[in-house]
Amino acid sequence: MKALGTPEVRELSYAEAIREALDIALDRDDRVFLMGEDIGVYGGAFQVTGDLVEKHGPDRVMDTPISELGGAGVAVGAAMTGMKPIFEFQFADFAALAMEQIANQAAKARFMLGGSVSVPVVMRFPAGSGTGAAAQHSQSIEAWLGHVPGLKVVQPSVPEDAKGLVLAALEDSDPVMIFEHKILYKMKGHVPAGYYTTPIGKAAVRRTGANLTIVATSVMVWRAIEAAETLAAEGIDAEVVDLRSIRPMDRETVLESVRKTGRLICVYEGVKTLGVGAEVSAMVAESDAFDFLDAPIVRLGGADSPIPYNPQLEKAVVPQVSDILVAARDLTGGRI
Amino acid sequence: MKALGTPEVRELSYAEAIREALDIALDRDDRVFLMGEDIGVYGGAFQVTGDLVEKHGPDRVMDTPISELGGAGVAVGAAMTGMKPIFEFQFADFAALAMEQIANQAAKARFMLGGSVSVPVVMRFPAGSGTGAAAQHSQSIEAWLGHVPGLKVVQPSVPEDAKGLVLAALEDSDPVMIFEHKILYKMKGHVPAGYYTTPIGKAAVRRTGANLTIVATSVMVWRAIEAAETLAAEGIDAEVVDLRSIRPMDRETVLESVRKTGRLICVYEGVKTLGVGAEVSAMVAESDAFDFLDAPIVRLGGADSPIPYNPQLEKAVVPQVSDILVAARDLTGGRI
Amino acid sequence: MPETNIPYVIRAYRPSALKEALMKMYLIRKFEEGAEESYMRGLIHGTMHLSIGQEASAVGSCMALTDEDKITSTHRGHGHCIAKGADLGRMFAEFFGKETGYCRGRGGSMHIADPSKGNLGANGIVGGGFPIAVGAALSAKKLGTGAVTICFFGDGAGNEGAFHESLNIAAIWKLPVVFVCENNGYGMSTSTERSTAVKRIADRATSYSMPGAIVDGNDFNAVTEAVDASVAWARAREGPSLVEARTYRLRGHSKSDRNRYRTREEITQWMERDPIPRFADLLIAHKVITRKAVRDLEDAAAKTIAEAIEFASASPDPRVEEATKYVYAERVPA
Amino acid sequence: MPETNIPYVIRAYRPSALKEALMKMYLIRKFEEGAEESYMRGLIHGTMHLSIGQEASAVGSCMALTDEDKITSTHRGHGHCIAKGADLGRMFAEFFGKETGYCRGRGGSMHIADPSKGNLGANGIVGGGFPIAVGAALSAKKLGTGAVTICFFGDGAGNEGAFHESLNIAAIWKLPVVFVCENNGYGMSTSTERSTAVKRIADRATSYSMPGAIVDGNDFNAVTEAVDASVAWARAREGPSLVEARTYRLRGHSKSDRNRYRTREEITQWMERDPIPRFADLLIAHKVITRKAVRDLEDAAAKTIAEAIEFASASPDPRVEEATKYVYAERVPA
Ligand SMILES: Cc1ncc(C[n+]2csc(CCOP(=O)(O)OP(=O)(O)O)c2C)c(N)n1
Ligand SMILES: Cc1ncc(C[n+]2csc(CCOP(=O)(O)OP(=O)(O)O)c2C)c(N)n1
Ligand SMILES: [Mg+2]
Ligand SMILES: [Mg+2]
Repeated sequence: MKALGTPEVRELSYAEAIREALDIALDRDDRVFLMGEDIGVYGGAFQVTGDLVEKHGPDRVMDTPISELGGAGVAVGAAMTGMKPIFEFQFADFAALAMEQIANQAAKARFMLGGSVSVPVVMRFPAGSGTGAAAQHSQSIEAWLGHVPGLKVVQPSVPEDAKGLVLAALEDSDPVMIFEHKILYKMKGHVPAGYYTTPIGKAAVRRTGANLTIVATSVMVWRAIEAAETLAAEGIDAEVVDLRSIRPMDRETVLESVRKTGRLICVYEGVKTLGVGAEVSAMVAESDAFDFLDAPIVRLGGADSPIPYNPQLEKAVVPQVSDILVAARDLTGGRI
Repeated sequence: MKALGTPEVRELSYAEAIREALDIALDRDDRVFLMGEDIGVYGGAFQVTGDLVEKHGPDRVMDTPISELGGAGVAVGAAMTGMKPIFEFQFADFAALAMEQIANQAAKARFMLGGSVSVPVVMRFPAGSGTGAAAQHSQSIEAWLGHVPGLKVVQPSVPEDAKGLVLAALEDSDPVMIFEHKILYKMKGHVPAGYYTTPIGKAAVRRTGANLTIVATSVMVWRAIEAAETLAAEGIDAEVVDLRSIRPMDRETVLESVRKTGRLICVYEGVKTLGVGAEVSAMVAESDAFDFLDAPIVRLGGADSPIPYNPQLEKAVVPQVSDILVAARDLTGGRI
Repeated sequence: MPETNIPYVIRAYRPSALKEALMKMYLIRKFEEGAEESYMRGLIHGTMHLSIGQEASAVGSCMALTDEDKITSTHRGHGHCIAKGADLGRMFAEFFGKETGYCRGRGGSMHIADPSKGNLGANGIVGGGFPIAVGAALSAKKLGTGAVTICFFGDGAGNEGAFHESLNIAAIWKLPVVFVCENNGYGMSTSTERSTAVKRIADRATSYSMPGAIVDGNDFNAVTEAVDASVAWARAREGPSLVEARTYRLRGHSKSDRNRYRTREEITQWMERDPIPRFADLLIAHKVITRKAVRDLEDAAAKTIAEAIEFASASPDPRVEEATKYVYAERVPA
Repeated sequence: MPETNIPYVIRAYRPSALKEALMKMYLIRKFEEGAEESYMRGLIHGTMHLSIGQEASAVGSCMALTDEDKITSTHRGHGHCIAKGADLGRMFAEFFGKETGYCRGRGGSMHIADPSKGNLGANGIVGGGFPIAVGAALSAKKLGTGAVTICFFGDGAGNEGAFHESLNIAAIWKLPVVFVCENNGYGMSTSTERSTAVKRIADRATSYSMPGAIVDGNDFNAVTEAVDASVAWARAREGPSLVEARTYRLRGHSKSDRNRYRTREEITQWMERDPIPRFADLLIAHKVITRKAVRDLEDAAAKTIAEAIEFASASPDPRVEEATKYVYAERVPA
């Protein structure tokens, strides 16, 4: 039974939650509009925009030509001159075509111009493997953008945050990059109705635990939780921290957890080397939490390989629940 | 006096050393040719190609239009079909325009095609700050490319290696990305004459020491050595490891040093967050060397900021000798 | 019939070559149908883009090419691959993710390639092949092989910056490359009209001072005549050119397409312009083949496809321990 | 003189506006000379790109613009910035890396901007301004401001993919943007002929079904007439257009240029076509101004520049502790 005054809570899929955020934003603010390839009548490659074009019309849900650099750059220019565009990359991989407008223009404009302009653009990146789409349609490139000062970069793992982060991104006057995971789109979860925001720059503790901290991003949060449940039965009590925000990164939440547990595993899908887990590890290793560490910091990242097409190989190159279990047992073995 | 049989050793600048490597390569192998903006009669923005066009002609030292995506991609296509092109980006920053051909095509082609093609392309990136060229002409983006499996990424700090790594890159059948530092171009050093290669994937210990390991890249190697000399006078004996290769990274040399000294500082010019130092730190923190660490791992990276124009500000956002000294004293203070 | 009224392909090619071309068109059609069915049966993972209806441009464009000549293909690349002589069993094996596939199961439909026949690969990046094709042409020029490269691309791809940069470079360096635009009226759901600021994509050739031509892409004869001229132009060291073949994809963009952006009628109209019966009729009219022999070809194609699927199904999966093999060369070549 | 023989600018603009335009051209020239001298004196760090010789296209293009209208500029942007009404003291202060500079010393010559006057900024990335200009035009259309954006770019920039993508988008969405190509014959050392596969860059307009025009870029009247027509076209919601202004940079590409790619004679010839005396003569011929008054303008310009340099020199440096200020907004706006 719902208590009086609590927000209405419903089950929506991750894609539906984003669509709801976009819908609310389009309703609330005339300056908001959507741009992207096939986001109109097609509804987006992953049906995130769905039927929004029917409600809001083609001037606010704009199909762009297949021109990622131009499209993203037009969004940047519009953001510099009073609008609040939301640009959808059809796949995160195609951001490679628009890095110049993202990293050289959007990220740096405020700084280069000494604070005289803002670039409140939002960009959305359907990322990750698991759909059999092979090497050019499966990448997790949040580390590229996370390395770029001037951007904010988030990675929601649950529908509630997906909605809240889109709305938070629109309140931000800086460019916000949202990495969505393609295999999360259909995942359902509780999503409050109406307008709310999820803070950018804050991690969420998804499970508390005493023996081990698992910092995870995106779809890996689910795998970490699943692993934690198995581990609990074995007497290993894992805390699962959903990083949520890559830039800025929530140092305090991570450190606090590590100070408590003394052990850290970072799980992320992006390529291991120079991926998000490298930053998490280095952030801990240079902090006062270092003194609390009872064991090396383990990273479970994607293999140093493009994503293969064959489904077994595809699974083999990104961390699975079983990999987390092995690492956790190894790390805690005989030492708890 | 030069012993019989030892290679001739001369002083060349870093730019001259690269030019010599290019010249030798053009002489040795018909498949080698150079492409880039204004590398012909202009001699390159930093005079690296210099007068090579006069010797080798415009068919082998090819000025390209201002088309980074196209130019780099043409080099990729030529490499796939029997040639060995060396593509010069005028500034590393412009690689943002060509990330698609670098990361989605060159890096992945061999893998995606199941080993049926090679992409032996070499790309050169004049990078780094210190020339007053501001935010779009001063970046150190080796971490972007270091995150991409399929590429090899090197960062020579001395003329000898600059030459040897260009020649090693040409022997490699995979795409090799060479990050050169603009303020090193005029720096002189011993460079053996004739043909030789510097191994890709091997770090170099530039100074041995017992109390502290400083892993540095590119121009930071020089600052680290300078700092180490000052520290020596204070009784702090620092070992300086020149990483040289970002991908693959020389794990063993770094770990061996850390096992010996128990303390690690990583110094790099790129943006601190998700920069090369994050990987070095994480690599150590997940290894057996972790148990040898007596103190947190310190990263001295570029500030989380674009590079400012004003020279004082420009200096302030990248590590200087004084920053290394402060960090080293802090890390070793009372603990040696 | 006076010589000039005889269609180009009848004049230019021997009957055996023309029959082989028709066979290839059937093979493409049956291949795509086989792929579609295999997809339904769950044998194919991921997505794929069928070229049913576009067989004439694939096969017609490659008529004058040898195995030394190169092509770069697209996400909708099965037809190009077959036109350039690929083995169908290895193609299916790739779709099924098998070790015997062209990419050893690592690439799938979007990366299928056959460098041994000069096919440098499909591409998952729209427009990704433009500069690669130009690079291949540059190699040919430098190595003096006389080889020509055909760069296939879609109408949508023509709006990528890579199009502009690549055509410009090809033109200033007079490289032996032919850009073949398969204009099927849509990039995914977005019609050429809504995405492209010019009515005739071939007109964009003027921006690069190169010849541009438009042909009925469902007319094998027209495609071949135009592309052959371009190939000859390139072989004669005259430089690049652009051919726009107007065609239509009879299936959805990919397996997830609900076809909400076009009408049933439009699809039906284009079905009537199916390039395969049109080409078969032409060959029959010019007595290159009999109607009966055409039916036999079609049956043979179906049988070949069935065998190819069988080969693929029976092939082994790659070893999981070798998931990251081929990221780098195993050794430095001499 | 019959009405039709009277040059466009004399008909279209009041004497005060024309005198102001001439003054701006002198200001640009003296500004560049002042910048050059300051560079020699070590007051300016880094590099810079002077627009000496290109004053007519900068000032002429902006004649019909108000402060509501936007421009995107280039690495060679000082002239555009002055034409759009920037304060010279703040410009020099930026070059000197001072806190009073337009970018508070963070940007320097390549990032100078003045959003308050509609100048969205120079750009260190060749072609970086193309999509930004189109985005600004999209904002104007959406917000119904009636504003027009001028996108300045060089001949070299026209070979960037961003050119193609941006012009295409501007055209399909009929946006109020004018692309002004300042064709000075070279991109750094590479002549337009060696880099660009078309003789007339304006011809590339056909690829986007937009009007294209070529004018003598050193003829203020011709530039203004063409760009004004384009601006009017954009204001009338007819969409984008392209104007190519043929001009020449009398200085090297940047401070490190040894001019090895062009001849003394070529430079001398172009000196004789200096746009400033040409425009002054036109105004004198049409009695808008006297020769004496022109000299006074020039002197006044020199004095203004001297004062601007003084202001800049006397200005404070940014505080080093604030080196990373402005990376992000300090607070979320309401
Ligand atoms: C750079 C890039 N952008 C977008 C996509 C997604 N995508 C794949 S095919 C396609 C449509 C391509 O249209 P066209 O070039 O006309 O080829 P067609 O599919 O019609 O054969 C799109 C948008 C992609 N793969 N790569
Ligand atoms: C993307 C990019 N590539 C290369 C450069 C280096 N660069 C700066 S200006 C320039 C020449 C530009 O030529 P053009 O567009 O004709 O302008 P001009 O300098 O002649 O005014 C080059 C190559 C750059 N800044 N950005
Ligand atoms: Mg199409
Ligand atoms: Mg120019």
